[in-house]
Amino acid sequence: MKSKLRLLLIDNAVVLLFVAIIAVAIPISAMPLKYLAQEILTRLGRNAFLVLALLLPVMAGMGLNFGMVLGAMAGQIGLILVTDWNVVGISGVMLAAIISTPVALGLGWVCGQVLNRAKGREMVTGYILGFFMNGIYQLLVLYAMGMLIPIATPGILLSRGYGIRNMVDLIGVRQSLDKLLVVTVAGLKLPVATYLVIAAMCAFIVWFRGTKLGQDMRAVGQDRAVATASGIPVERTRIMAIMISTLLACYGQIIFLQNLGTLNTYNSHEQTGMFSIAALLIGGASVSRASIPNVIAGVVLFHLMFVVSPIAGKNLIGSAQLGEFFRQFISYGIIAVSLVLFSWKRKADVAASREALRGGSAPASGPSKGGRA
Amino acid sequence: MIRRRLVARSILAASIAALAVLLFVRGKGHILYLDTNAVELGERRLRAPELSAVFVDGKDAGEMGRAERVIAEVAGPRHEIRVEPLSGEGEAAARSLKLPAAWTEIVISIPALLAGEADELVVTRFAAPPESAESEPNSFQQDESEVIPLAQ
Amino acid sequence: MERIREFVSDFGLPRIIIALFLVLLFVAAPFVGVSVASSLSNTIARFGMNGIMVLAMVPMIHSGCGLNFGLPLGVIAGLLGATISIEMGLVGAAGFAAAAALALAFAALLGYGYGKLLNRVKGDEMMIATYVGFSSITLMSIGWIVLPYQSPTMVWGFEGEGLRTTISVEAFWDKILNDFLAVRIGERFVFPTGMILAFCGAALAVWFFLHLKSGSAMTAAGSNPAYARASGIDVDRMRTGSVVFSTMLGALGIVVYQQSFGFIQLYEGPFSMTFPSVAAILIGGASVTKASIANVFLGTFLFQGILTMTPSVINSVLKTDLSEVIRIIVSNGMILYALTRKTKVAK
Amino acid sequence: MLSLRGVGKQYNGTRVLEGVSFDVMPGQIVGLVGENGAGKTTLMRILFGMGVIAETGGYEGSVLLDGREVRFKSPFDALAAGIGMVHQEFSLIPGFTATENILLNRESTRPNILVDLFGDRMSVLDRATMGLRSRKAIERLGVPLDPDTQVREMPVGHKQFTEIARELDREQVRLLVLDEPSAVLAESEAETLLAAMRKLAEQGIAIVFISHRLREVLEVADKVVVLRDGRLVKEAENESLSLRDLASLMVGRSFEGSSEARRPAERPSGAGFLEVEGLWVDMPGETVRDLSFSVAEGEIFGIGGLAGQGKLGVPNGVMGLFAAGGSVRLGGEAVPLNAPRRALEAGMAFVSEDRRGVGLLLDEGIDWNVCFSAMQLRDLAVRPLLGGLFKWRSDSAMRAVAEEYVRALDIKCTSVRQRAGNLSGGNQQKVCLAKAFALEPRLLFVSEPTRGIDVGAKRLVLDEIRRVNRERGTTIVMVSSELEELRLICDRIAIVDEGRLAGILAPEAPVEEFGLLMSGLGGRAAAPGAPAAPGRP
Repeated sequence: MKSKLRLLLIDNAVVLLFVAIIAVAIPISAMPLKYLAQEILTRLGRNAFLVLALLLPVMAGMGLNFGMVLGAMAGQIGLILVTDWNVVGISGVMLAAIISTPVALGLGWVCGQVLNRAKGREMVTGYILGFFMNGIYQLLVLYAMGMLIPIATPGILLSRGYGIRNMVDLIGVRQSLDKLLVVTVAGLKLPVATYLVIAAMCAFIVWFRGTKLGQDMRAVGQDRAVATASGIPVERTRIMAIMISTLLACYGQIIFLQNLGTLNTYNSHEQTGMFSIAALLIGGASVSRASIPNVIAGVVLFHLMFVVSPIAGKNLIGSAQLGEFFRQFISYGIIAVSLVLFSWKRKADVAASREALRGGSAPASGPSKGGRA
Repeated sequence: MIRRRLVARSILAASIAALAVLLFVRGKGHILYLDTNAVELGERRLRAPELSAVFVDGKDAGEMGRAERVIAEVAGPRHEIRVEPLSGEGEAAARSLKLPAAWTEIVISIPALLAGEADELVVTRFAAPPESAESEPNSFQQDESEVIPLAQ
Repeated sequence: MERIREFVSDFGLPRIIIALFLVLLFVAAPFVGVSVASSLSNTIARFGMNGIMVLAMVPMIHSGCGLNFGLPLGVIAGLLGATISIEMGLVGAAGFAAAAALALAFAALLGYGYGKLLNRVKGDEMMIATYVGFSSITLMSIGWIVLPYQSPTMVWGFEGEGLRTTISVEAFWDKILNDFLAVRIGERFVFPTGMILAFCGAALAVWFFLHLKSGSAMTAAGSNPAYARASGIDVDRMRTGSVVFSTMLGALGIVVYQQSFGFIQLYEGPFSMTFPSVAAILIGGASVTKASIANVFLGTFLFQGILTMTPSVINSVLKTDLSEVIRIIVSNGMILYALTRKTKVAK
Repeated sequence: MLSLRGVGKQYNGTRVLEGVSFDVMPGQIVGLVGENGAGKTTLMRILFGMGVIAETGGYEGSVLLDGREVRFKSPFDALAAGIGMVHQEFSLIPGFTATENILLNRESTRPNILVDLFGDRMSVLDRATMGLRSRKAIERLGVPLDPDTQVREMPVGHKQFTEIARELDREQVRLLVLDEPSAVLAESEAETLLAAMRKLAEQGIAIVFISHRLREVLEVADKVVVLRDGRLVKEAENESLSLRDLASLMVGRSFEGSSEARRPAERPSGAGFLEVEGLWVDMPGETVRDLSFSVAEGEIFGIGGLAGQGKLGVPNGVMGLFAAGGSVRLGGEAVPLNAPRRALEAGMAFVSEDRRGVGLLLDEGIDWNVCFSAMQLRDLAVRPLLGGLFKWRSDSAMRAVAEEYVRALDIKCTSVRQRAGNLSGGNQQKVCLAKAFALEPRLLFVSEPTRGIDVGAKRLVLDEIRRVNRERGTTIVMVSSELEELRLICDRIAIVDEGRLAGILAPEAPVEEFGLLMSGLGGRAAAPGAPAAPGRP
């Protein structure tokens, strides 16, 4: 019983740590709880979908999908076009999603191919791929748009006549999903339509795990060699995991941006990957295990910290900058720490699985993995 | 089996395309310039009433004198415009107008509407005066500085 | 034909394209009104500025730790050294020497811890190094605010807190290496002799070390850890040593960079140091597992050449600023290429 | 049902299988017995249409199923034809339940609308039907296996049963090949397995049972087929065979006085020079559990045994390359384990069986490969600079040393700068020997010195080992899968079975003695009535 409790504590150490940090920080920040609650409810709608996009590649053993920024880029392309065409409201959001779907699937396919060539270091490769694609994205948005791709609205073009401005006002689609159905509970506004979309996504993921493809992904994620031997098309399955993830990231970014209402053309997607991954990890997920509760807990905790830390920093030391750096430090730091812990744990697991073979007296037991001579 | 799949996929693709078109039409935002400038039609000269109240889809767009322009933003293809002359010149008129999906900025001529002219005369594409397009505040130099992507 | 193909596959197609591209830029320069002399001068100056940081990749690649995405740690050590030297009010050669010495000391310390960490996460070094680097930059940003610096050159005026974002070293050791024995040819060409000498000195030190018994052990540890272990080498110690060495080079590199640049960039400054250095050595012909001094020289020259030449030449040709995009695509494309290339040695 | 007719196979000119013919009847259990390299693996690869066979030029002869010739292009063809195989290594997903593993990639599914849109893989798993199917397969096997336990929580035996049940789920399965299924099982689990095999045979399924545990083969098989050096040497009904026959058939050629080993009188003896006690080594696939032996100074001591039984773990453990425990003394002084450098410093050197992985720096030249270890250990080719402050590597001295060994060992190369990775197997092996010789060890471990090299080079390598033993007096411990080669030059030969010492024999001991020891019938695992392990000569 006692050891079970300990195991539970260890498994949720990260979550507990952040609960503790926030529990200390909220009183220091002296922010009204109602304000915080509203903030979190809004941010949950804004970010949860993006974080959900990370689940499938984890299941397929490809780690955290740092290549999700590709999906974000696709979503932004859709939003830019929709803004140019002046398609507004929920129709605009949906049209943006439809337009960016083929782009996201194409990028996801490329990403999957690249990651298949870099097995074992998917994360760093996906990460660099994000930067590389950023160059292509800029080429498209900064030069091709207005030159090769007709953009009619002068308001979103740079005054030189081509290239999209640094900031695009998404006034037409702004919060059109969030405001579709708003329910007020105890003075808090809930963007129910967005929540419904997120809930549908969660349901999809749960359902997907039960499909043949989902089962294959789990198999590939746990042991590529065995999956290959049993005839599962491993590379294809991995590509599919990344494609779906990229597509979901694309939709996630659209939901995210319609809530914000402004598109930071050259920076919005850069932040997406890191913040989503950090949120997932703070929610207690690891490189090899991530679930829907991790997503929800992660978004809530991460954004609580995000909202509270600048003010708390200011009240504590008199520097808002400090809080800003602190939350950046946490975002990067949590990823670093999780990667380190995962790496250690994997080594410890290997050692533990062979423990039984040591010390002479044990009877013949245990398979010898990798014993293929 | 493969045939069945092909059919299913074609249906899906077609319905997505149809949905896209539908969304485009339904969601297309129009900026309506409700215009009370007099219109010359050959010999005839149509004038707007001294003062009239204009409603777009039942919402009050404002009271307009002569030679005025009021902006209303709408989305979708079909909208009802109602004009009530307040200065006692003629009857109130309401028209359901179809707006072309390709046009964003549209001029609605109130005099033409009141006169019961054909839709083509009431609904015209807004042509921006040539100089206004270039009158942006940002110079080229400023743009360069705002487009510095992340250092990575 | 066969030999050409072999050369291409050995040298790597991307590298050849980049080299040809650079040659093309230099050839095109006079025609679009860009001065070759000043371009060359710029290229050489940037070559000297960045060279040592590129060199900082070599020991870690040699010992099998992969690309040093943890360069920010060395940079932070360099920043600490430079700021403390200014805080002490030292000017001229003494100030620079103090900055370098302090930087090396901090780097040794940080590098040791970093090396120990990397030993425990073998196989995942690159990703972890990236995020350890990032988080230490942000941690240090907090440090720049709270550390008790006093020097008026560095601290924000009345209302601000902590250190400035950029600190001028003009009153201290601006261009102290660049101007040492600098050779001026014509109006537009300056050869920063002192800085190039420093770069060559550092390169020589790395070369010398790699030819020592212990340097050889490091190479073997990287080339085949199992072999090295069977030969009685403590592979972990070799790796830690290489990380310390790399971090120290990174620290020295940033101090040399600062004296040429004239400013110390704090806070988010170190973010932009890593990728150009990684890309440069890869362009020079290194892979994730192999690197030589020649790769460093060639790569730094090619990469910095492109960075110098594209804004001037391409912009005059196309009348648009493509240089940023080219830099992003070239540097990240190069890293991507290196990561996805099938390594020749079968495990 | 299954017939093999004159099946043969060459790999790059090396013949590994020749004219093998035998039949398998429905419901028959055929025991397939042979040493390592006898051709069992190749035979199974041919039967399963493994890609490697076609890539290396196909095979000779024919495989007939129900009288019709079949030529499978991939293992999946073989599976479709009703042949199932259970490999020695487990091929299971640890986080899946027994059911999920049994039905891996053959799950029962229910289609839905998305199947038409995005393909079959969008169908949903039908867990209820899957549970029924796996229960049925387990029932056929007649073992106590819980279908809902995750594999990672199972005892080894149950993992093995899961593997077999997976093959049984295929309705059409008629022939089951079990490759060393009992190797990892405890005694009682092995009994359950044999019972399950009999049960399957009663249901009409034919079984090819590959095992080195001869006693189990004799207990369960209807017919025994013995392979040796790629040829079928015996096909006989079980009743006519004894353990002793089988052992001698398996190990082969009776030993005629052609030995070049020293005659018994000339053999070094005396107090233990190398004394190993209670050694355990955690080397994946070659686990040593509890091993003690002692080697006299100047002796050539052989360690033999079948693959996977732990003989390779001995040198790797003693040299500190894998986690190990127990005590090792060299010349009376304790040598710490798990510390390669201390082992080398004590005067031991090791030529690894894993030439490309451990033995060589493939990317470096011969000079580096030969000199590196000696440079690190005893400053070979090192020039002190500044009064020894720096130890400079002298490339010219390295070349000189390397050239000397190239001449002495007749290494064929373009120059000593040639990359080791570009050398032929035999020359690589010589480089490995040169590396060990350059250390000037008191005791030399040589592991599988002739593996993967051609016949001429084999000879040279063995001669070289013998020469260094005679001329320099280096004590040699040679580990090899090739019994003949051990008997050729060793003074004594230890046989390791299941990580324990099965016995120590003189090279001229009768061949079946070796066979019996290898088959787990000597010493500990001896069945009642089997000959006891002979002691030291």
